[in-house]
Amino acid sequence: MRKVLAIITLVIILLIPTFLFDGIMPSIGDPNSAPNTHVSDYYIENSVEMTNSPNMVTGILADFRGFDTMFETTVMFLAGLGAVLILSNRPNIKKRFIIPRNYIKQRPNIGAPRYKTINKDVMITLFEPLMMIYAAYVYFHGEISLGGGFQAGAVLGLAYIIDVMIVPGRRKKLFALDKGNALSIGGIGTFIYALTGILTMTGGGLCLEYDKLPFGLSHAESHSAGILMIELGVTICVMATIITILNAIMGRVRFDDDPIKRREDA
Amino acid sequence: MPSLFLEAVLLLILIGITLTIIFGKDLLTVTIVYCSFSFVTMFLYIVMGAPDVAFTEAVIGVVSTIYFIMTLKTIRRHTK
Amino acid sequence: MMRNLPALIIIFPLVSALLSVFLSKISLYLGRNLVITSIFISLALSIVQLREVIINGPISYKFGNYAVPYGIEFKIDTINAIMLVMICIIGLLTGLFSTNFEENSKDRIKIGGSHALIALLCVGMLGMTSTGDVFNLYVFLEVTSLSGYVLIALGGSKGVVSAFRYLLIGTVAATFYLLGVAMLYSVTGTLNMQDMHDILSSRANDDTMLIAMCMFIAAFGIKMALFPFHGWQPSAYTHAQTGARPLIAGVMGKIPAYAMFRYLYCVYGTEFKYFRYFLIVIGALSVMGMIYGSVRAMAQTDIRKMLAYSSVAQISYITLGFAIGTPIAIAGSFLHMFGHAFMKGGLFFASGSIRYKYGIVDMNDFGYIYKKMPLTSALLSISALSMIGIPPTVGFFSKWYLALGAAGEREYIYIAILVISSLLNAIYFFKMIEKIFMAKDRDLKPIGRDSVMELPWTMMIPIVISILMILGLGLFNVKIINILLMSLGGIGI
Amino acid sequence: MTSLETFLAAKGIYFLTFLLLFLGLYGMITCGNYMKKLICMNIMQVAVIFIFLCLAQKDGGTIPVLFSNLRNAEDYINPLPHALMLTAIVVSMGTTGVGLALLTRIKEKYGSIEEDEIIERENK
Repeated sequence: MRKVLAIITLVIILLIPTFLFDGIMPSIGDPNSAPNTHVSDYYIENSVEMTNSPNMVTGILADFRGFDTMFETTVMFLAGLGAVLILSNRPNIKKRFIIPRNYIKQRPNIGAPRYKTINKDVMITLFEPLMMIYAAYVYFHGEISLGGGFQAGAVLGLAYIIDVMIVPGRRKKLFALDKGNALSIGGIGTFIYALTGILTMTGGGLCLEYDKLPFGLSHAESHSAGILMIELGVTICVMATIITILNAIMGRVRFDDDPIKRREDA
Repeated sequence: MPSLFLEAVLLLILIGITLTIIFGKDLLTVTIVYCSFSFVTMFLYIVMGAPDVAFTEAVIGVVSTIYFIMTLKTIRRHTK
Repeated sequence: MMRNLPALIIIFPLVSALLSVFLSKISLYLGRNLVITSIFISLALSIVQLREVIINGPISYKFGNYAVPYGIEFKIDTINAIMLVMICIIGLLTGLFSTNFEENSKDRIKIGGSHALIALLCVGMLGMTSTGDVFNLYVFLEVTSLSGYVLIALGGSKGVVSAFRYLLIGTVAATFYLLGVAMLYSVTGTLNMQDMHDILSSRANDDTMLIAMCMFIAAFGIKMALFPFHGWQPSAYTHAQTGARPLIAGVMGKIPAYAMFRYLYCVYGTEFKYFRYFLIVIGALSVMGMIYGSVRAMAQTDIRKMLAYSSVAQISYITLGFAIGTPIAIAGSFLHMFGHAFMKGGLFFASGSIRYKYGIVDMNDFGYIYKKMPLTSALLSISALSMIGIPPTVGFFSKWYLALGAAGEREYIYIAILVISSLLNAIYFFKMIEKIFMAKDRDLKPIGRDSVMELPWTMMIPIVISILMILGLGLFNVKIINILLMSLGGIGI
Repeated sequence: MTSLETFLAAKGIYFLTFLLLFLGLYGMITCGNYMKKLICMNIMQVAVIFIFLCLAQKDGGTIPVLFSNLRNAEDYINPLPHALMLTAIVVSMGTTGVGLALLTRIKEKYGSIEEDEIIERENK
C-alpha cells in the first residue's frame, strides 16, 4: 500500500513541472526580461558610487538591503540559541524507550593510533594560522572582491572545528569556548550590527543610513566604515554560532577515545 | 550561451544524487553523498555567474556536513 | 526620535534579546528583566505610533534613506499599527507570565535564553506586520518560525517531536513562499509591494500570477494552520512551553493571515482577473475549517488540545472575512483577529495558571475550581462566552460584522455556517463552563507553592488585562472599526 | 543560437530545477527517516536558490564586481538575486542546525529516528 502511494506521488510530482510550470518564467539570459531591467539597472549603474563598494553584491547586501542582513544574522544567533536550549535538558533515563548500553566493558582498548606516517599536530598548527589569515583577508577584502562577513566568520569557525575535531582533548586548544560563552559572543556580534543602526539614528539619520554615522567622515569613508562595522558583527556572530551549534551537538556524542567519566553521565 | 549545456549536465548530476539520497539505505553514505551534492551545487553557482553564493555554499557545505556526521554518531546508521 | 518610530519598535526587543544571554551570565535575572522592559518600551512606542498614524495618515519608513523600490521600506497604516499594539501587549503579558515557570531552574542560559526567544518571536511578528518588502517578509517569517520551533520544543519530549514536524512542514511553507516571490520577481523585477502592485496592474501576466498566488495560499495556509494544512498545529500548541503558549497560540497564527491579506488586496488588488476564484477557494477552505475544527474540539477532554482545535476553527473566521471581501467584513475579521488574540491568549493564561497551581490539564478534574481560583475562572468563562459570541464581549461584535458583510454580498451560506459554527462552539465551551461550576469537587492540592493571593502578581496581571481587553474591545468596537475602515479605503477595497 | 540552446533557455533548465525541487518534496513525503527528510529539505531550498539565480543570468554579462573598463548596465549580470540568495542560504543553514539539535533529542528519548517507530512509541 505504502509503495503504491509512493509511486503515485512520484508520478504526480514528475507531472507537475511539465504542465503547471510550463512557460511561465522568462527566458534565461534575456537582457530585456523584467528582472534584468527595472531595479537591476539602477543597482549596476549607481551602487558603486553610492556605497563605495566595487563588489555590487556586498553593496546591496550590506547597504541597500542592510536591514535584511541584520535579521539574517539574527537568524544565525537564533539557531545557536535554539540548539543550546533544546539540548540543555536531557530526557529522564528511566523514561527513555531504549536505554543506551554502556559500551565501556565491551570495547577493546585500541591504544594509540597505529598510523604514524603523518604528524597531525604539525599539519594542524600549519593550517590553522593560514585559515585565520585567510578569514581576515576575506573580511577586509569583502567589499572589493568576493567574500564578506559571513564567509569570514564561517572560515574562522572551520578553523576552530579542525582544531577541536582532529585531536579531541589531547592538546591545548587554540581558543576554548564552551557553548554558553560562544552564545554570548554571538549575541554581542549581532548587537554590533544593531548598534550600527542605532548609531546612525543618533547621528540624526534613518536606521542604517551610513552617511549620518557620527564619526565626521566623508560620504565614501562613512559608507566603507559602516559596511566594515556590520561585517565585523556578522563575522563574530557567524563564527560564534558555528562553534555553539558544534559544541551543543558534540556534548551529546560519545567518542571512542573519550575519558570514561563523560560517558557515564550520559 | 554554452554555459547552458554545462548547467543542464550539472543539474542532471544533481538529480541523480538526489535519487541516490532518497533511495539510499546507509545513512553515512547518504550524508557523504549530500556533501558531494553541495560540492556540485557550488560548481553550478559558479557557472551561473554567482561566485559570492558559490563561496558561501562551499563553506556551508563543509559545516553542515560536519554537523550531519556529528549527529550521525548518536544515531543508528542503517535505515529500514 | 519620532521619525524613527517604526525602526525603534523593532530594535528595542531585538537588542534586549541579543544581550539577554550575556547579561544573564552577569546577574541571574538581569537579562529577563531587560527583555520585559524593552517590550514595554515597544508597547509605549507603538501606542504613540498608532496615534500618529490616526492623525497624520500612513507612515513610510525607508531604511538607509534609499528611494522606494531600491531599499527596504516599512509601511504603517492604521491596520498594522493596531496589530503592532496587540503583539506588544500579548508579548509583554507572556513575558511576565512565563517568569513563573522557571523559579526552580538555576540554569542561566535557560532563564535568559527562553525570554530572548519570546522577544525574538515578538520581533519577527512585528517585522512581518510592518514590512512593505516581500523578501524582508521572508526573513522575518524565518525569525518567527525558528523561535516558534524552539519554544515548542522546550515543552518536553512530545514537544520535541511536534516541533520537528512543524520544522519540516514550516520549511516547506517558507520554500513555497520563496518560490512565489521568485515568480512575482520574474514578471515585475522589483521586491517592493507597492511598486509590485503598480507594475502588475499595468502589465497583465495572469498565468504566472495565478501560480504564484497558489504558492502564497499554500505557504501562509501552512503557517496559520488553515484547514487542509493544519496537521502540525494541534500537537504543537498542546505541547509548547507552558509559559510561552499564549503568545504562540494567540498571535503566531494571525500574522501570516495578515500577510495573506496584504498579498490578496495590496499586491494583487481586486482588478486581478482570477481574484474572485481565489476568494471562493479561501471561503470554501474557511467553511470546511470552521466545521472541522469545532467538531474535533468537541471530542477532546485535555483543555489544551480542545483550545488548539478550536484555533483551527477560529482562524477560519478571519479568512472568511477576507473571502467575503467587503470593507465591513474585512474590518470585522480584523476585529476578530484582535479579539481572538486576547480570548485564546486568555484561555491559555488561565489553563496555564491552573496547571501552575494544581498541575492538572484534564477538564474532568476542574470541579469547584471557581471557588479556589475565582479570577481565573472568571477569565475562563468570559473568554468562553466571547468565543461563543454573547453580546457584551468582542466575539459577538466581530461575528456580527462578518455576518453584516456576508449579508451585503448576499452570501447567505456563509451566515448559515457562522451560526452553525457558533452553536458548535457553544457545545464545547459550555461543557468547559459546566465542568468549572458544577463538576464534583476533586479535593485538589496545590503543588508546592503557597502564596497569599490566588496566584503570583505576574500571573494576575495578564489575567486581569485579558478580561479588561475582551470587554473593552467589545464596548469600543465602533471606534476600532472606524479606525480600521480609514485604512481599508486607502487600500482600495 | 542552436535550437537546443533556445529550448534550454526557455524551458529546459527550469524544468530540471523544478524537477529537483519536487524530488526534494517527494523525498520529504516518502522517506520514513527523519535525517533523510532533513537532507531532502535542504535539497528543496537549494532548488529555489537555483530558480532565483536563473532569473539573474544575462547574455554577455560578467560577474557583478566592478571592472574599470566596463560601465554599462548590460555588461554585468543582475546582482540583486545574489544578495537575496546569500541570505536564503544562511537561513537554511540555521534551520538545519536547529533540526539536527531536535533530531539528537528525539533519538535520546525514543531510541530511533524512524517515523513509524516514533509514532508507535509516542502513543504508549
